Amino acid sequence: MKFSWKAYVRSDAFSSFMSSLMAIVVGLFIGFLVLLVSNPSQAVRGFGAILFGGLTDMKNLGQVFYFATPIIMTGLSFGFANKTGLFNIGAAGQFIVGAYAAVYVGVKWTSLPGHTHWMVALMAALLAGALWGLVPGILKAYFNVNEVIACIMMNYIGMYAVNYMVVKTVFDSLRNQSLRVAATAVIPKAGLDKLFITGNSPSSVNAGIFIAILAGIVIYVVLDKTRFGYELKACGYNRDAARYAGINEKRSIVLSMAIAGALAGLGGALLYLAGAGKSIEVVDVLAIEGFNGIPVALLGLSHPLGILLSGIFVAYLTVGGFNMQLYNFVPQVIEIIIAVIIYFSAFALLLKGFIQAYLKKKDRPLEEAKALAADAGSTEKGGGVE
Amino acid sequence: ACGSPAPAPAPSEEPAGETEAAAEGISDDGTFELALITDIGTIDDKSFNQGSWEGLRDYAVDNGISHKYYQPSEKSTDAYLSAIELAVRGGAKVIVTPGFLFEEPIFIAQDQYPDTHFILIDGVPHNEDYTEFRTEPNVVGVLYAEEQAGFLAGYAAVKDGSRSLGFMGGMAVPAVVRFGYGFVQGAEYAAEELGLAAGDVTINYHYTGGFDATPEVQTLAASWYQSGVDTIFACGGAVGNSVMAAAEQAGAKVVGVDIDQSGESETVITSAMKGLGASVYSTLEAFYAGSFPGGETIVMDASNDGVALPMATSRFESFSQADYDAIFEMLVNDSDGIASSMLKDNDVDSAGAIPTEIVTVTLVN
Amino acid sequence: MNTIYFLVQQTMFFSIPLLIVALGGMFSERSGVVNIALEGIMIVGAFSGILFINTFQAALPGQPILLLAILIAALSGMLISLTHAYASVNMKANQVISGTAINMFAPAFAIYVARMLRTVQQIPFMNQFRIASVPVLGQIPVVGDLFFTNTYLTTYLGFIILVLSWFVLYNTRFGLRLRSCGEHPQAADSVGINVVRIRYAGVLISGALAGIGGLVFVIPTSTNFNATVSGYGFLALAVLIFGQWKPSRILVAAFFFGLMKTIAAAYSGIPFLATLGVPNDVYKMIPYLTTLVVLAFTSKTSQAPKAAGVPYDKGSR
Amino acid sequence: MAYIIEMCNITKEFPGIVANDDITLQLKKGEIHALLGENGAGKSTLMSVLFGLYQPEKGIIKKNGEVVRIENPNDSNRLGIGMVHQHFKLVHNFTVLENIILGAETVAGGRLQTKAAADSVQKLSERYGLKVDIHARIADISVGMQQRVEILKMLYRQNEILIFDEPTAVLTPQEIDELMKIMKELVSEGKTILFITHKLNEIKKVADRCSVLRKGKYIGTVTVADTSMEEMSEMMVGRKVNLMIEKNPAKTGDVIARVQELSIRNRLTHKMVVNNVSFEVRAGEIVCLAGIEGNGQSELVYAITGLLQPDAGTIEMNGEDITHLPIRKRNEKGMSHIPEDRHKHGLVLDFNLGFNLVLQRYFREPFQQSGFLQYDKIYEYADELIGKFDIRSGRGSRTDARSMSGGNQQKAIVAREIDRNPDFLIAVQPTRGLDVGAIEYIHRKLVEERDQGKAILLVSLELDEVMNLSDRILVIYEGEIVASLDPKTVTVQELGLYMAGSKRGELA
Ligand SMILES: Nc1ncnc2c1ncn2[C@@H]1O[C@H](COP(=O)(O)OP(=O)(O)OP(=O)(O)O)[C@@H](O)[C@H]1O
Ligand SMILES: Nc1ncnc2c1ncn2[C@@H]1O[C@H](COP(=O)(O)OP(=O)(O)OP(=O)(O)O)[C@@H](O)[C@H]1O
Ligand SMILES: [Mg+2]
Ligand SMILES: [Mg+2]
Repeated sequence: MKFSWKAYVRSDAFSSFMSSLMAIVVGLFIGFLVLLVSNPSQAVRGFGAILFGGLTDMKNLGQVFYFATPIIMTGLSFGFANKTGLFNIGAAGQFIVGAYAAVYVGVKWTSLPGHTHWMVALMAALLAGALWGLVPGILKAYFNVNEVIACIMMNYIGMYAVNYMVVKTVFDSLRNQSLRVAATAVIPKAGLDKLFITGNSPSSVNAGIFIAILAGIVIYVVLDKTRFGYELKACGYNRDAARYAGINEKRSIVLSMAIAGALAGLGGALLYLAGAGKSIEVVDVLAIEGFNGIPVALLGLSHPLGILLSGIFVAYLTVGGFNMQLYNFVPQVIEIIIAVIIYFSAFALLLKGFIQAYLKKKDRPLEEAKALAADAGSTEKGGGVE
Repeated sequence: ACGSPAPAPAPSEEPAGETEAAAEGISDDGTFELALITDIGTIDDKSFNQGSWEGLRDYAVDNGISHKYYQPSEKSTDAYLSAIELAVRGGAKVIVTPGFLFEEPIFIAQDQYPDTHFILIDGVPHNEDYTEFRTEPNVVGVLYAEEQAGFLAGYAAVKDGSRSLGFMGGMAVPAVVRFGYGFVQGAEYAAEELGLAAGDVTINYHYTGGFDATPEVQTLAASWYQSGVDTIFACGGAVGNSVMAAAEQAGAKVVGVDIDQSGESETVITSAMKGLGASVYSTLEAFYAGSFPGGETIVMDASNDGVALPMATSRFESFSQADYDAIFEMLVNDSDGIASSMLKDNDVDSAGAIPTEIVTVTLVN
Repeated sequence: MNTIYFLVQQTMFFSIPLLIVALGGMFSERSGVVNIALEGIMIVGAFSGILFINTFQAALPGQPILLLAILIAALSGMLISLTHAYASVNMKANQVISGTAINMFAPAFAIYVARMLRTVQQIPFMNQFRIASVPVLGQIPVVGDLFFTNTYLTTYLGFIILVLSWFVLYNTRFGLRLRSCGEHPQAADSVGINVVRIRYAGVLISGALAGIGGLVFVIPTSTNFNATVSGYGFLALAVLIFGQWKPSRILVAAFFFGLMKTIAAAYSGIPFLATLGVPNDVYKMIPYLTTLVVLAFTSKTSQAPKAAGVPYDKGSR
Repeated sequence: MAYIIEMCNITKEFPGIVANDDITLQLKKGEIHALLGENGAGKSTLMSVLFGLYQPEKGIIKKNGEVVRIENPNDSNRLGIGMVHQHFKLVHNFTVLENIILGAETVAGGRLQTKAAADSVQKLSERYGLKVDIHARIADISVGMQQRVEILKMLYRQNEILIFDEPTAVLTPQEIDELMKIMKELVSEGKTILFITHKLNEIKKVADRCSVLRKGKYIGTVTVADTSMEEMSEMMVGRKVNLMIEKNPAKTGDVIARVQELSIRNRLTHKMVVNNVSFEVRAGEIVCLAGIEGNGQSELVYAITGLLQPDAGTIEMNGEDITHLPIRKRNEKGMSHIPEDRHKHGLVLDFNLGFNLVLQRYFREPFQQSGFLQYDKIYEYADELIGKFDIRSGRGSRTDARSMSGGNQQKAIVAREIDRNPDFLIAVQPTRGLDVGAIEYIHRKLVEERDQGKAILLVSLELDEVMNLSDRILVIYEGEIVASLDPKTVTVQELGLYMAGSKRGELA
C-alpha cells in the first residue's frame, strides 16, 4: 500500500497523536505561567531552557537518551500490561529487584568473560523482574486477587528484600550502598560517549538506549504482529471471550505480568549498569523510576512506539529542567509541567472527538456525496465509525 | 542529607536560604561566583547541606558576592559531575560540595576544571575503588572529628543522670558511625568517672536506614522510650523530627545533631554540633585572601572549635558549663590520649565491639 | 500490659489515617470514580494544614488550631480532587491518568510553593496537639490507658468519620444513590438521579477525607512536613480493596495494617520480639506478605463497585 | 378523542445515524398501544426521548394537549410516565425494595425510611399479583421476577403512562400470559400502556392500536383488530416475511454427542444445578433443550463446551470421552458454540470484525505463520465470510465489533461458528432480541446445517422457536431432564407446563 498523507491525517493514529500534542502544548503553557508567577524577569530564559536545554550541546542531548532509558523500560512495562488489560503499578518493585540481580551478578560473577558479563547481568535482571511480576500474575489468574493491590504489596516486599540482600551480599558499608559493579559488567558505550560529548565531559549515555529501543520494537511486534500478542490482547479486552475461544487465559495473565516485570527489571539493570556511578542505596524508599513509567506510558497512549517517543520527551524535559537551575528556578517546575501534560492527556478522548469532528466538517461535502452514492447501493447503513 | 555539619549559631526556625532569590544576588552578567551542589538532600536538610550552605551564604552576603546552589538530577557520580559542570557554566569560581558522595566526582573534577576551586566537605578525593587518593591544589578537603562531638554528647547525658540511652543513626555512613562510636565512648567515660557498676548504663544502638522523618522511626523511638530509654541521640537529619515527636509523647529526651536543634522541640537537651558553616566561611575567606589551603585536608575537632555542645541553649539538669569546659579542655589537650585513642569508624566493626566495661550496648537491626 | 497499651496507642497513629483515607477512597469508588490520587491528595491536605499551623501556631492555642487545620486540609483536598472529578466526570477521561497526574503534581507543588513562601521545602510545626490524658475518661482503668491517654483529637475524629461514613452509606438517601451510581449509573439515571452530581460529591468527599488523612498522618509522627506521606495513600488504596469497599471491613483492614506496621517498627522495644533475632527487613515485610496471603484466600468473591472506573456516558448502552 | 400523550415530529440523531426521523406518535388514554419495528428502527430511542433520557433535536411532546418539557426522568416521573427498560435498570447488589425506592426515597431526620415503603410495595405486589421477595437481592432472583420489580417501580411512583420496552423477550409463555393479564388490568384501571415487542401474536393479543417504525421513520398506525399479522410484518420490514420455517423431515445418522449422568454443583451455594442429566444428539437432527431461564441449561452448555468442569458424569463426542479436554481441543475436534451472551463470550468487542471472525482459528495456518499473524489472510477470509453471511457493518472487516448492531454481531458469531464446519453445533438462544428478518435468516442457516448432517443442540426459551425448529425436545427443569417430546405431537400449552415443572414425562 502506498502511504497517503491525506489518509493518515484522517486516521485514528493521527488524531491520537494530535491530542497528545495538544496536551503537551497546554502543559508547557501552564508551566510557563508558573515560571511567570514565580520569577517574571527570568521566565522567558527559564522557559527557553526547558524547551531547548536538551539541545544546547551534544552532552545534553546524550543525557536525554540516558534519562530516557530506564523510564522507557518502566513505561513499556506499564504500557504492555495495560494493553493486555492489567494495571501494573508494581514496576517499582520489579525495577529494583532487577537492579539488584544485575548488580549482584555485576559484583560477584567476575569470572565471566568480559563481553558476556554484562549480558548475563541483564539476563539476571530480566528473570528477577519477571519473577516479581509473576507473583501478582499468579495471584490474579488463580486467586482473583486484584493486581493493583498485589503489585503495591510486591513493591514494598521487593524494596525490603533488596535492602536486606544488598547488605548481606554486595554492601559498601562506607557509603551505605551497593558495591560498584566490575568494569566488565558495565554496559558498553558503543561509541556514544565519543559522539555525545561536550568539551571533555562525555554524557552518561550508553548502549542501554539501544536495548530500550529494541525492547520497544520487540514489544510492538509481539503485541501487534504475533499470535501470542493476539492472545494477550484478547485476554486483556475480554477475558471470558478469550476463554471461550480456547485461549488459556490464566496462562496469558501470568505471562503478561511476567513480561511486564521483566521489562521493568531490565530497566533496573540498564540504570545501575550504566557506568554512571550509581549504586543501590539501602533506603526505605520505593524506586521512583517505577512510578515515572506510568506517565510515560500514558502519554505514549500505551503504544510501544509511542512510549519510546514519550520517554525521550519526558527525559528531554528533565534535562531542560536541570539546566533551568541556571535561571534560578526549582527543578520541580518540570514535574508540575509533566503532571499537567498527563492530566490533559487524559482528555485525549474528547480532544480526539473535537479533532475528528473538525476534520469531518472540512470533509463534509465530500462525505455527503459518498454517502449518497452508498445509499443508492445498500439498504442498511450500519457500522458507525465513531 | 545526613548526619553531619553546621555550627549555625541561631536555632532559627527557618534555617536555610532566608530569601534565596533575593540573597542569591545574580551578578550583572547573570553568573554565580560561589556555588554549592547539594547531594541527594536539600539545603534545608538540617544537616551538612544546610550547614555548608549557611556558611557559604553568610560569606557571600557579608561580602556581596553572587551565589547559588544546584541540585543534581540524580544520585550518581555522573550526575554530580554534570551539576559541577552546570555550576562552572554558571560562572562559579569556588564550588562547595558537601558529603562524602562527592569524593569521587571531585577526584575527577579537580583535573577537569583546574581553574575552579572546590571545598569538599566530609571527604577526601579518591578514585572509584579507593586505590588512589589525590588532592590537587584547587581542592581542599574538610573532615570532622564527629566522634568527639558524639563523645561530648554521650558524656554529658550520662553525667546529667541518664542511664538508659539510645542511638538512632540515619544511614551507617562514616560520619554517622563516628558520631555513634563517640557517643558510646563518652557514655562509658562518664560512667567510669561516676563509678557506676557494669550494666548500669545501657545503650540501644540502631541505624534507621534513611534520613527522613517517618512514622516507622517515630514508632521505634516510642517503643524505646516505652521500654525505659530516657534519652535518644537522633543522629541523621530529619530522623530527629520523628524521634522528637516520640519524645514529646513519652516526656523523654533527645540529643540533636550537627546543628543546634534546641529550637525544634522542648525535648532536645543538647546537640552534638560540628562546625560546618564556620569552616566553609573561613575557607572562603582564605580563598579571597589568596591563601586557599589547596591540596590539603583540614581536620576540624575540639582543638580548632570544629565540634561543640551548645551549652547556652542546653537543657541539662545538673551538667554544668564548668563540667563541659573541663571535658572539652581534656579533648583539646588530648589528656591521657583521650582524643587520640578514641575509636573511629574503621577501628571496630560495630558499636558492639567497642570495649566497654560499664555501658552495655544492644545492637538493634 | 504497658507494652499492650503502647502497641494500641501507637497502632492508632498508623491506622487512623489509613482508615480515614480509605473511607475517602470508598466514597469515590462507590460513586463510580476510581481514585488512585489518594496519595497526592494526602500530600496537598497535609501541606496546606501544616502550612496553616506553621503560620498561626504562635497566635492560637493547640486544639482550636488543629481543628482549623483539619478544615483547611479538607478544603484543599477537595479543591485538588475537583480536578479529578472534572476530568473523570465531565471529560469522561481515563480516571487512572488523571489520578496519576495528581500524584505527580502534589509533591512538586508542595515543594514549589514551600520554597516560594518559605524559601525551604520543609515546613516545621510545633506539636501542641497531643492529649496526655483525656479528662475523666483517661482515668478509667485499662480502657483509659488503651484509648484515652497519649492520644490526639484526630483519633476520635477518625472514629467519628467511620461511624458517619457507615451511617451515610447505608442509612441515607445520599448513600443509597451514591452506591447505585457506582454499581449501575444507567439505572440511577433512569430514576432521575443526577449521576454527575453524585459522582462529584463522591470524589469531593474522598478529597476532603484524604486531605484530612494526610494531616492526621503527619501530626503525631513528625515535627515537620517534607512533601511526602511515604506511600500511605497507596496503602490506603490497598486497605480499601482489602476492606472490600465496606466501612466495617475497612476498619478491620486499617487496624490490621496499622498493627502490623507498628510491630514491624517497634519490635526492638518489645521484649519477646526483640530476642527472636529476626532481621529488621523481614519484620518490615510482614504486613505486605500477610496481606498477600490473606488476599489469596479472600479474593475469590471480590465486591468492587461494578461501574467504578467507567466514565458515565448517558448515551452508552 | 383527546390524546393523553402526543409526541410530535420527533427527530433524534446519534453520531452517524438518525435514530428518529420526524416521528409522530399519539397515545389515547386507557389504551394499549404497540410499537413495532425492526432492530434498530428507533423504538427504544423514541421511548427514551419520552422518558427524558434523551433530548430530541426537533419536535415537541404534549400531555393532555399541553406542551411539556421532559429533560430528565424526574420530569417524566412528575408527568406520570414510567418505563420498563429493554435492558433492566436494576442495581444487582441492591435488594428489591432498595431498587424500587431508589430515586423516590422518603427521608425523615436524614434517615431513609424503608418501613413504610416496604408496606406499600407489599400492598402493590399483592394487588397486582406481582409476587416478589422485597428483601431478596436482585442478583439472586430470576429474570421474570426482575421484571416484576421494574413494573413495581412504576406502580410505586404512581405512574399512569407505562412504557414496556420488549418486556416479553425474556419471559416464559406462562410469564408472558401473566404479564398480559396484568397489562390489561392496569389499563382497566385507567392507565395507558405503550408496549414494544417483536412478537406479533402478543400484539394481536393485547394491543388496541399499533404504530410501526422502520429505519427511524414513522410508517403508520393501525387498529390491531383490523390488521393481520402478515400486514403488520410487511409494514415493519417493507417486504413479505416468511414466519414459518420450511424444513424436511430429519435424516438422522450416528450419535455425535452423548452426555451421561452429568451433574454440576454451584460453586458458591453448593446446590445441584445440573442433576444426573443424560441425552444424545445424532447427526442430522436438531435437539432442543427447552426450559425456563435458570434451570441449569447454561451450566449444562458450559460443561459440554468446556467452560466449566462438571462434578460427575461424562461427555462424549464422536465416541471419544471429552469430559476433561480443554476448550481448544474440543473446538479442534469439531464442536462449535454460539454462546448465550454474545458480549460476554461471543465477541472481543474491542477487536475488529476480522479479528473476531478468526477467534478460534488465528493460531492455524494460513492466519498465522511461525508465530506471526498474517493480516492479509485474516482479512481476506473475513471479507469472504462477510459476503457469504451478509454481515453488515460500516468498514467491513475493519469495523470495531463494538460499533456493530446487535443483529449483525449475532450474524458474525453464527457465521464464524458455522463456517468452522462443525460436527456438533451448540446454539444457545441464537435469536434473542433479534427482529423477524434476522431470525428468519438464522433459522434458515440452522436448518441448512442440519440437512448437511450436523448434530445441533439448540437451547431456547422461545416456544415458537422450539416448536418450529426442533426435531426432538428435551425439557429441563431444576437441573433435570423431565421430558423428551416430539414437536409434532406436543402442544405449546403442554410444553409450557413441562417447562414450569407442573408436569413430568416419560423419558425416551
Ligand atoms: N446511544 C446511542 N448512540 C448511538 N446510536 C444509538 C444510540 N442508541 C441507539 N442508537 C442507534 O439508534 C438506532 C435506533 O436504536 P433503538 O435502540 O432505538 O432501536 P430499537 O428500535 O429499540 O431496536 P431493538 O428492537 O433492537 O430494540 C439504532 O441504529 C441504534 O444503533
Ligand atoms: N454507541 C454507539 N455509537 C455509535 N453508533 C452506534 C452505537 N451503538 C450502535 N451504533 C450503531 O447503530 C446501529 C444499530 O445498533 P443497535 O445495537 O441499536 O442494533 P440493534 O439491532 O438494535 O441491536 P440489539 O438488538 O442488540 O439492541 C449499528 O449500525 C451501530 O453501528
Ligand atoms: Mg436495540
Ligand atoms: Mg429497543
